[in-house]
Amino acid sequence: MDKKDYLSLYQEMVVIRRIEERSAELYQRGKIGGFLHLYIGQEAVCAGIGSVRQAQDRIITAYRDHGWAISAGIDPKIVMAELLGKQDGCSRGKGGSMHMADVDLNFWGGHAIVGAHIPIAAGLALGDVYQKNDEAVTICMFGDGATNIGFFHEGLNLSKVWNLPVLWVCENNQYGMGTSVGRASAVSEIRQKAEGYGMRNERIEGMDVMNVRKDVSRVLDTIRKEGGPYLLEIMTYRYRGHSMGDPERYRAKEEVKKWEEEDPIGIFRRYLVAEKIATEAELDTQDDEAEKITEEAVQFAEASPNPGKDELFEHIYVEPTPIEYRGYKLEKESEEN
Amino acid sequence: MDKKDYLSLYQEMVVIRRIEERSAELYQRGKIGGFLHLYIGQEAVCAGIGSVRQAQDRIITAYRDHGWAISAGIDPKIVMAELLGKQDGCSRGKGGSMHMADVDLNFWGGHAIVGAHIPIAAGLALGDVYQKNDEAVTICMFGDGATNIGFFHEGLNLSKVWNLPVLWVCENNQYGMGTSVGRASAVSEIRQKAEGYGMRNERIEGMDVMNVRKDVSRVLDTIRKEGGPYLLEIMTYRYRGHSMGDPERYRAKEEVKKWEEEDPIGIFRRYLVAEKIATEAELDTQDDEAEKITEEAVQFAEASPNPGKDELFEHIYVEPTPIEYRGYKLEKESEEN
Amino acid sequence: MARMTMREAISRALWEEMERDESVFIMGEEVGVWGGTYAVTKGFYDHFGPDRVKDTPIAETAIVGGAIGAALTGLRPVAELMTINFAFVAMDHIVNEAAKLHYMFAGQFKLPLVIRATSGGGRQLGATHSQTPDAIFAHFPGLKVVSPGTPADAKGLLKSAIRSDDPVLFIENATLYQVKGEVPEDKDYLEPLGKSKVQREGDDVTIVAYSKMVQAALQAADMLAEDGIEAEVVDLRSLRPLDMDPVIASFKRTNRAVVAEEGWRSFGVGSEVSARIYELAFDYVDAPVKRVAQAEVPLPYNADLEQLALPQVEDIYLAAKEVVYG
Amino acid sequence: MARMTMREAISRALWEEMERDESVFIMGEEVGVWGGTYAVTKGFYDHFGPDRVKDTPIAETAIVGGAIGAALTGLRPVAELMTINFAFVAMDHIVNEAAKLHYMFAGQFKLPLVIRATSGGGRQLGATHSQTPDAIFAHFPGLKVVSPGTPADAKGLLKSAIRSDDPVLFIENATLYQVKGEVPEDKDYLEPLGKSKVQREGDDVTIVAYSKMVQAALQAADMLAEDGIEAEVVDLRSLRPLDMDPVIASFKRTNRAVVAEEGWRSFGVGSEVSARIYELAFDYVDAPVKRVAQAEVPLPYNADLEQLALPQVEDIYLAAKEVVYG
Ligand SMILES: Cc1ncc(C[n+]2csc(CCOP(=O)(O)OP(=O)(O)O)c2C)c(N)n1
Ligand SMILES: Cc1ncc(C[n+]2csc(CCOP(=O)(O)OP(=O)(O)O)c2C)c(N)n1
Ligand SMILES: [Mg+2]
Ligand SMILES: [Mg+2]
Repeated sequence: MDKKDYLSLYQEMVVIRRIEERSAELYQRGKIGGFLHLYIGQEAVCAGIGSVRQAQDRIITAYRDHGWAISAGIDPKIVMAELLGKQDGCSRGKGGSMHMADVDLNFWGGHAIVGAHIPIAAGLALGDVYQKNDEAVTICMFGDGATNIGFFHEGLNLSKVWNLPVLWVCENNQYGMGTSVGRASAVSEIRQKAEGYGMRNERIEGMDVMNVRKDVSRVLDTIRKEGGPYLLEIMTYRYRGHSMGDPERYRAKEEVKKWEEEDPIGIFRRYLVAEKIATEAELDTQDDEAEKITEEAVQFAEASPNPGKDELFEHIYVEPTPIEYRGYKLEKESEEN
Repeated sequence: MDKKDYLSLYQEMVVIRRIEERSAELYQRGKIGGFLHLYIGQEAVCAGIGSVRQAQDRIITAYRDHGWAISAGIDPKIVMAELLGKQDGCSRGKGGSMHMADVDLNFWGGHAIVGAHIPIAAGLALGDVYQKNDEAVTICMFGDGATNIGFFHEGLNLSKVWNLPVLWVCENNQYGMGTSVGRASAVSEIRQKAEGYGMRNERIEGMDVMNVRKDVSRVLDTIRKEGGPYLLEIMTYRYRGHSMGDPERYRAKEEVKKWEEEDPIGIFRRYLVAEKIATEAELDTQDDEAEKITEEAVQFAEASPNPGKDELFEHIYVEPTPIEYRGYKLEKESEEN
Repeated sequence: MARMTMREAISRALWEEMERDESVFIMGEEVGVWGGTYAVTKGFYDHFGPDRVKDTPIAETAIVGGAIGAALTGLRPVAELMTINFAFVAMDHIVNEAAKLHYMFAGQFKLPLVIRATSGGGRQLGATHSQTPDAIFAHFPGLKVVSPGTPADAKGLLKSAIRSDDPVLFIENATLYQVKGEVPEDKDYLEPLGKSKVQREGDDVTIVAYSKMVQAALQAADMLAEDGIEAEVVDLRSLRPLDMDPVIASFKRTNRAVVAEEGWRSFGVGSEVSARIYELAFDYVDAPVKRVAQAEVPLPYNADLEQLALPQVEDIYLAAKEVVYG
Repeated sequence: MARMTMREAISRALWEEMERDESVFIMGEEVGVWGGTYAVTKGFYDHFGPDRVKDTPIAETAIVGGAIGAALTGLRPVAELMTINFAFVAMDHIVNEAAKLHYMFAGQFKLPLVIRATSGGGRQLGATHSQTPDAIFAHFPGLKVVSPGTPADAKGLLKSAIRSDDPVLFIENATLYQVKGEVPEDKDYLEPLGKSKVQREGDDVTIVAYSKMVQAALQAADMLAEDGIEAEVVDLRSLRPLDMDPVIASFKRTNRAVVAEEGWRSFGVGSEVSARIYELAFDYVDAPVKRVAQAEVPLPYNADLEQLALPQVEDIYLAAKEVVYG
């Protein structure tokens, strides 16, 4: 990495943070609807992985996906437009917060059913093996809570039996909604679950982006060299509630505070300064830049048009298919036209 | 165990074997329909567990359940009547081969969807804990193939998180239909899966009923004393096809032969003679007795009436509920009556 | 009688039944410490304790399967699925186990089990989280499917469901939680399962609805009344068993019907009700029965598109006018 | 043309498509070494090898989820679920993922995926293994649901399903595997998805059916012909999209209809077809549409009881006579 890369990695983390903060505001103001799961606190994970994965590596994650969208390369404008449900969003406003994707960037979403994307990830890797895309690794993220669902078991087992090149990443932020790992999982170290599949596994720290980069690139190399799956448990923390309506009765304010002191952006900033890679002033400039990018994203998104009414019936099927029944109102309308 | 117990345990195993052999014949003659999964070769497992479990221990298993039904105490007559779909069957002919149960004997079936009974077993144990039935253990059997389904994961995890008194028994007969363990499971020792739940586990030999008795009673004691779940992998083998229509392309005849030499009935018989617990003549008498019991069971079952037509609409609900739509034919009939 | 929201009514029903009967307990994701994702079980954990208000892992088959097992031992579990969209994860346990065990074992197994789940769209939750697939659960004999449209019914039906010895899928429309109504305070106030109910009387047209569409139908009826059309609103309340008697009685007077549901039209509730109306009252039909339902699309996130897809009060109003005036 | 069983027709379609297109592969339980539990893929493993005929663990969500993922990379997986009763285990992946991904991501995701499963009762497999719940899958927009009634259609429709860029649930009635018929040998013989088809012409009554009930309807039509009643048999072939055109065209001539399905009546296929007939041809109705379907019970093991519950040829025959003579 040269200096430019460091700075852009830093900037990316700040952009992700700012976009989330603005999203929270926009949610309060009713501009964003539905569920909104903020990634604040976990930035080092997506930024770290995003910066070491290769273009042929497929990324797939759960609903806490804004950070992943940005680190996969989706323009924050497009992310914000999706959050606002606009035509310029990556899913044209149909997907919303939980369903960001950009197939051209090899970013496969954004999935709202806990763990359901895990077998799908195994299938992506199967597709690569079948098509002899030898260098490709599928990188699949999921939460600690998701490791208790049957999908996890079936996906991990399949990946091992078929020796599929998957990097399974548990973003262990220590809670699934309001349930701590210890109250939901039989083992307190998620990585131990991989033992049940005879799968290579490791638990790493996830607040320091340099650490994430180092460990993940090593593991990706291993997978590329040796094939087969690998489970990485990355320890992290979410500073905000699970989603916007979280009463947060399940954890103490002090615990959150303690983790906020290990802020991934702060850690990286201190590192860059200590290692003399960048000066405080340079980083301030990045902060300003991030602020600007975020502001532009919001403006872009606000200005983006709503999807047209016809969009409602687009993309139900690839092939032209008669929509034999529409909503009653639309039936009426089409009669009038 | 006194001599009587030994002899009756031996007889039970022979009865199970004979009942299965007769079932196969009756199936060929069209008297038994549907799927028929024979337990031949695995008798030491159900006989061993059945003879050390206590009355308050709940038994629940999959569709390969005839042996379990008999070892739980259901009269072979009643088992055979169920196989023939008769009124006197334990499920009045509604359940068939895969759905034997007798709640009064604490035998909870007989379940045909692979692994679906595993979370149900956790629930049975939860019921005991909730009701402070402190001495009760739920004993849940499943095949090696079933350990790859999500139900297994969710059930085992729950049992550990909630510390439920369940003895999880994997009857590892080395194939799920035509798929050997190695082709379906990430780990070749099923017991290793328990490591993913931090659960006590052990693999034991299952062809020698005395061995099964010894290990299982020890483990049941442990559960009763310490609480919580325990996974036992019991190595066994099925001599016949998965069910009656199995082309058996997946294993060599020699493999089956090799295992047939370790026949659980033969092993037990040799043991009883070697230990001078019984003479060959005494055991021959048991064989004859088993033959007689089987013959009587078949006669009883054949003589048992078919369930009446009204049975069709019995047991849909506990509470009297109007069946607003019946089959067309029945509608007609009831109009005629 | 007390005025309360449907959320309170449901919460009360649960609370009272737990007070009344030790064998009733709750299990599900976030029902305890969190207080229920929709705050229905707020305060329960502190009052009843962790043994009776059980937070589970995210494992829907363990929730429903576990509840089935516990029910078999004689307990009365109320399993919460958060939303009906997650019921698909536990589909096997709902339709293959809960719905069939009693029958398959010829009555030996009893499942006094309630599965609660929220249904419905309109909150911009996207395609996987906004469904109203209630009809498909009603396809399975052995299961009872109940979905109230008013706070009073919510209380009376949930209490009946908990006391019932049969497995009941109890579907709550999340956007109804704020709706207020008069609710009997009697601790033994029960509404019968499998009975439809006339929620408003009228002689000109029959509007058949359930759950959220009952509220919409009542509003549409008010609009129709201003036009001089008196609509009778029949609330199905249960989808299985489906009680057509009040529908047919009404239809034989009005000779015209609209069936309103929030879910998709094809293979939905309106299909069944419409088919049965013709079967049971063919000679009384003066105009084709109209179905009001959701557009046949996975629900989009964008609010405008979503509302375009969802059936509205106005759709019921227009449909009713059409069946009345032809 | 060649005379073959439906099993052979399906097997041929798979074989030919795999020969034609390297991106087509099969995954499922026992599809390989065993040769398919219903022998549909017998010989495939030896010919195409383990990479293209993939035996899976017993893990239905891995089968469907894995196939979805592979499809997203451009492959054309044919995932086999053995029986549709196990589709409930993978329900989330079928209705929440396969049916919705294309829409939710505004067309970015394409799923050229086929899920094959056998449906139907009558083989004494008991309640959990004998269902015909086809209708509930047809409730979900985004999914295509196809179920052939003849060997020729089985071949032509399966080939279309494999070549389709949309997710298709392809339902085969296991008791039809032995049924023989003339099947085109053309390797590009395709039948369109989402198109109903008249399988027998007649002017007196329209019998609407699909899958096994098409065969039953044809037999019933022969019986009716002896009584001087000429029945037109319309085979839906697809449940979603549901093509009513041939049904309505027929009905406008016959003015009488019977809808026959093997599954339960309530919230079934007959409900939808019946409701639509009244909506689309109200003025042509001379007699109430009759639904022939399965009794509303979990299917019992006992053969007599099971047959009592299942719709029979005679039921269709009687229903047709009733709608003709009133
Ligand atoms: C199958 C399913 N069950 C429940 C939910 C509701 N739900 C959404 S997120 C969540 C918690 C997931 O926790 P975790 O996997 O740790 O991810 P995190 O939110 O911490 O990133 C739950 C229970 C869901 N979306 N899908
Ligand atoms: C969910 C589900 N998938 C598939 C099947 C079909 N099936 C029945 S038994 C069986 C094999 C099970 O193997 P195992 O668990 O090892 O038990 P065994 O038959 O060896 O006793 C399969 C695949 C089923 N009944 N349920
Ligand atoms: Mg988490
Ligand atoms: Mg096995």
